Amino acid sequence: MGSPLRIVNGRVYDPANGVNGVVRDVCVRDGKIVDDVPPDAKRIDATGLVVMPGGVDIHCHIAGPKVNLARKVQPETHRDDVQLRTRVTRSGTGGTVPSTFATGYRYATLGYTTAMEAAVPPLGARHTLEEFHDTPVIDKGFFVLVGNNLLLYRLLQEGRLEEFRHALAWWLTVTKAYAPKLVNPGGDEMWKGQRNANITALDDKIGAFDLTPRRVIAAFIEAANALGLPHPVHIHCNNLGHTGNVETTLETMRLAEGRRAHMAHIQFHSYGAVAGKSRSNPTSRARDIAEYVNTHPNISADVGAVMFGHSTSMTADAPLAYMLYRIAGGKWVNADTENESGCGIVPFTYQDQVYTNALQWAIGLELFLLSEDPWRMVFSTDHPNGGSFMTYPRLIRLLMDSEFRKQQMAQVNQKALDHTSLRDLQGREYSLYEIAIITRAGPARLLGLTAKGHLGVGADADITLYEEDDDKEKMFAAPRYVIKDGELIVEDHEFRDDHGGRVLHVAPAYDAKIEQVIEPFFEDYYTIRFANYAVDDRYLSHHQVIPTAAPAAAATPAGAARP
Amino acid sequence: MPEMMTLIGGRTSKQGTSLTHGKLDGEYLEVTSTVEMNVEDMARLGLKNGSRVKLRTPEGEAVLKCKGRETKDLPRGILFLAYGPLSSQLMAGDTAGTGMPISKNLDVEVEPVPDQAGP
Amino acid sequence: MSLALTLHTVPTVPLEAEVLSPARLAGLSAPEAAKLTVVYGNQRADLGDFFKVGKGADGELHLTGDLARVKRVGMGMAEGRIVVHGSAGMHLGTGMTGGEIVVEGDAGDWVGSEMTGGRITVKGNAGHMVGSATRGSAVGVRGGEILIFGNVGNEAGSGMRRGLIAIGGDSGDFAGVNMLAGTIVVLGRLGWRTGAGMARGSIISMHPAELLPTFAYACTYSPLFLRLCLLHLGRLGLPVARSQVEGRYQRWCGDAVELNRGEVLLLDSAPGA
Amino acid sequence: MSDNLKVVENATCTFCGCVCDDMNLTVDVDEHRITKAENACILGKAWFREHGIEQRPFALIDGHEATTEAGVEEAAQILARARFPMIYGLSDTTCEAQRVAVGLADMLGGTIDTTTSVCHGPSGIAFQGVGESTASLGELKNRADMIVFWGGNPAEAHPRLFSRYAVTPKGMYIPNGRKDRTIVLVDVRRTASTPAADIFVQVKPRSDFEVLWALRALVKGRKVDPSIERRTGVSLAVLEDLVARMKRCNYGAFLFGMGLTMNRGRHFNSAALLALATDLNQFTHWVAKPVRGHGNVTGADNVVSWQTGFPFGVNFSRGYPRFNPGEFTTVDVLARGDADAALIIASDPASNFPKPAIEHLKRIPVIVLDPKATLTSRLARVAFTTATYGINVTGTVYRMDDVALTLRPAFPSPYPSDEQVLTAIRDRVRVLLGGNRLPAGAAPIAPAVAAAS
Repeated sequence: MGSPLRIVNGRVYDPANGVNGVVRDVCVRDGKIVDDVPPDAKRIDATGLVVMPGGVDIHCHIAGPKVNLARKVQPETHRDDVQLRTRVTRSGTGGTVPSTFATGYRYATLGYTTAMEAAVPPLGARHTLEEFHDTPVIDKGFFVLVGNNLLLYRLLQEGRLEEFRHALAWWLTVTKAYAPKLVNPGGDEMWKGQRNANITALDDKIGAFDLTPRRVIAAFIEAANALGLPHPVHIHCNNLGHTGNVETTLETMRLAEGRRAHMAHIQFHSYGAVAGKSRSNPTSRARDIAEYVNTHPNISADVGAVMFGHSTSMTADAPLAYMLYRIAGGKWVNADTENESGCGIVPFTYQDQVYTNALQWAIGLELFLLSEDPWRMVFSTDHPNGGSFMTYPRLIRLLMDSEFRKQQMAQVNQKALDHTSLRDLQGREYSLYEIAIITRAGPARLLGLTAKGHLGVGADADITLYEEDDDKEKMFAAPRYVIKDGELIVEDHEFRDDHGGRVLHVAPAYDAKIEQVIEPFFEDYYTIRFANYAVDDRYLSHHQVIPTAAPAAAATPAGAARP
Repeated sequence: MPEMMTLIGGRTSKQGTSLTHGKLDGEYLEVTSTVEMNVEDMARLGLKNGSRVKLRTPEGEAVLKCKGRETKDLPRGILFLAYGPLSSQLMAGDTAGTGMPISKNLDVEVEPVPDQAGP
Repeated sequence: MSLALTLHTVPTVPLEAEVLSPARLAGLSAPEAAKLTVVYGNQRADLGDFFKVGKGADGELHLTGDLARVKRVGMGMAEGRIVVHGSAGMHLGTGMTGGEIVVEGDAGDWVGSEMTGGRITVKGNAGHMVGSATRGSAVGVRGGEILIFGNVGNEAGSGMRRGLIAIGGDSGDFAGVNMLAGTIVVLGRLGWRTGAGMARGSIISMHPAELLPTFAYACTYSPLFLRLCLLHLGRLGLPVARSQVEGRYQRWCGDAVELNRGEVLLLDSAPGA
Repeated sequence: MSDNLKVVENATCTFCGCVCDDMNLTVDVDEHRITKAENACILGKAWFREHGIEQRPFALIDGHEATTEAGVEEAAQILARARFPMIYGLSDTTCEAQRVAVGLADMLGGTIDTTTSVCHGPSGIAFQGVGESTASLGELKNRADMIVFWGGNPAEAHPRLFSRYAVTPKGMYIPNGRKDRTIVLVDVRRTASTPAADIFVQVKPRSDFEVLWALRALVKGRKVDPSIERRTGVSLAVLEDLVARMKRCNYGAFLFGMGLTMNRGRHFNSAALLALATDLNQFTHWVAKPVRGHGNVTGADNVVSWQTGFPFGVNFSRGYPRFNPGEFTTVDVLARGDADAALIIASDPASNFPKPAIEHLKRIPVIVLDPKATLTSRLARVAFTTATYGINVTGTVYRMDDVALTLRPAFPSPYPSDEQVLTAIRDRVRVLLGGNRLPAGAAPIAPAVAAAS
């Protein structure tokens, strides 16, 4: 875990502990933040440097079956964006879907030390953990796809709610997942079973099931809260990307009825329609979304901002990917996972002169600028869907530097801006303190990672030291030092050491009898034996189980606890 | 007088089961050194089951035993051979920028080998 | 810039020598040029470990020897002229934007792949993927000219968007596959499946060919652009016959699986044509 | 047979890409033999039955018996010296071993390739060009009411593809199993698989591309000339009927074999089929799957892809991964004489590569890891005997549909695993080189482009 270390004289931003740009020392020992270290401890002179906890990415796509398909399908994007090996680190390739080693090292060189893969079918859990093994430096976990799970549907359809909850806990535990994830609930059954159809509204019937998305979503919110998970159900709403989807999004949030729920990449769900036109271009309804989130402390969201340039749309929302393929042409990957999920992948380029793309870019910024609680509207581009994580420094600059934002706004499709309120928000600029909230403290708190996102005593010693610079993009693109678990990984912008990182997962308790319900379903409908399904601990060389709360405590929204 | 035929390489379950004995085992070598040929072609060339034929490509040549297949199963002019050391002898190293040598549908010259010529 | 390099040691594993490019050698003395870095397998080496560097007579880069295992000659070059007195290895002139390369002997695979300008002339044969897109990319050559006097392998001009590829001999399979636009002239015979998936563009051959079922015969005519194109190729030394310049061509439209705006023109051999 | 028997339930068979995980193995513990493999097909039964512990040397160096340690030292010396070391094979070993092999290639600045390049490598290239609509095998079992087998002979090469996954099993929306499906088989000859089909379409050799292209045109409503029959042996009427059925079904699936990839046209044959499946999705749900041969060739694709971004044929000589089939694939590297050393893991190129490639293998120092003696191990400078994955050692394997499984070994082997030998070689090479070999080249020619620009 490295020798004791004292970081001297840095300007510290630690919002979780109310520290706002105070010059002070930070001490590290055995991988943790401590009060003090002996005088002979190694020192880093941080004079003139900004000290923050390591970044925490609450929603990205970095490992697992669909990510690997997305990698494989784009050799042309790896060719000119390479990661050279050093004496101590492995080589790799980049593009919007980097190789595992490049992913870990690049996150580290942005000052990020934790990232959550946001969509893994249970059947892909083992694969995902294998990739995590080869994703260096960062700690990581994954959200497991349960919103189109046919056994859970059956239990729900038959009203067996207690078994439903135990089955959900079983799935989280045996796949070593971090949180339950819903993606376009009901959509897969329509896509795979109904000739590539899709869900259009919360009250649609889901294929052959006597269920609606409304009932499915409500049941998962209920169950996840009852289980006291550190992160609640993580929801990718129906109708992503469709004109007028804001109504679906608002209705979905209302379904929570005061219970915790996290809305993924909410930018993609904030679109209105021109009044009176059913098939119009989308418009921005960021104000309605922001207002709802601002006034409902049980709800949290990550933005899913769009950045211009290359992206890869990769999603468990297969009908959406097909729609994008019909727009973009080129390559299309679809991958169905038995009883559990769908998946689609389309390389996509966001262009500043294209109306819809410019609108999406603007809505992302609007949501940030309209947010009144940075703890609950946190940073993401839904990497690599809205843009690569390598664009984070630029997005930070857009939030911190209104002059820069104005220049950028001048270069995009102006008609799109006409349908947003972005021009009215010029006065708003994020401070370093707020950036530290939306990229670190906030995501850590929403994830229930009590040892992450802050620099208080006992926290994981994941620390980033940036050189202060007026150009915030430059500042956040290359921290001078990155410390992971107390070890100096990056020093003077160069790798000094390699590091494995941990897998973070939950293990909620369940009644073992639930296996007697699940096993017969496997015998009938899976092509893998029940006995071979659960992922065993050998896939977790370094890991940490994040405890679930007592069910009663789950009722208190974490975001509301400390405004 | 050699004649041109099309050689299809492939796998068979017998080759597969013999493979697990080990590739230096007699059964595997037996399976991979027997070429299947249309019975009408065989009759025309004066070949019987177990007769030996020489196959030749610009790359190399191989002597194999032949075995008859009915026309409905294997059309005239087509040969089938399980992959192995002998099919290798006939394949070219050029992959045309793909990594894959052509191993199905090779144009091969087929020539009966007189019985006394064999070991 | 005026250097002549002679291969004195034939590499036994691939040698990557993109430094063999006019701009990289410009202004260097012979000893300086000999110290340039090449990649020999997995290790660095000096250009001088393989080439004797002497002064050239003119402003060109002259390479002499069997460079079959020397890759990337003229890769990415933007100006100047390279003459290879011998054969060249893979990736000759890949991604070049301007200037000229002449190879007296044969060239390996990926000649001029994804180039955007300039001209490559190979007097002998070239390998596969002449002027092609690399794997995964939809777009190959975006401009410039590639002239191969001999035969070429498969996938010449794959994904081509603009420019001219002319082949004096025969082409392999899938010439002009997935072509977006541009022109490919094959004076010899076409291989199989020419123009598969082409959206736009023209592929010309002087011999009859069986095309894919998704190409449809349209008419027989004498297109003006082709006359000009062939005269141009004749001036560059390709053996273009008068009968070809003045000939009538069957126009086949395709590929119907794609946009169907491409064409394959086959010299009509009918008497009196 | 001894009386000391045990049963290993739910074991996984790694003979072919089906990777069936429902084997119940009866193991004779004293004799180190599997006496019964319940649920195994004919290939699986042979695989399990024949893998006992053979009396072989741990290692051979130049044909002389040696210890594993001595073999490791010799192998590490060879690899550390080489300028263009080629690492190949890997489809019949665990992902854990594959992972170490890629790392070794990276450390050396070598080239790594797997048997994919001579199997469905062309399908991998096709995938990079057009993408793919695909599915896990359970979707075929549960939903597929039309399945088209193209250019393969599953009855002999993947017997349980028919019985466990695709043809006869009952599924959620296929309650009557075989009766609820239309099975089509396309091949150049009748095989043991033909009787399983409702419709057999016999194409002339080397005309698969034309047939697929015509089908694509028909799906898109374009005209196809009746001369298609003369060229391919398949009439326009048959093609039109097929297209009508394809559009009518609820969930269709193509399963295609090496009749497409090893044939003239190679990746374009695969691409045509993948594109056809994509085209059909405008009408109803269609997926396509390459049927993979070796037990963990799919794992090799996955491991090489996540570590490098590319699925096979990857070169590290400039300090970062590069991919170029034809340049960095094994047949080419050997046939051209580029490699100056080779490390072969669980594969036998000397018995199935083209002749010029085998000739070069005989000229360079070769290191082989294999549980059995092969033609390749016979020509090796260093030949290690290793334990058999899935029988003696655990680890991870991927089914042809990318589903990962953990192996349940039946009995231990005195020999080390591939992973152990490779790890020992890697650790020794690291000492010899003083860490990873520093990149030989400077930065890539094209300036590194930020992903977002």
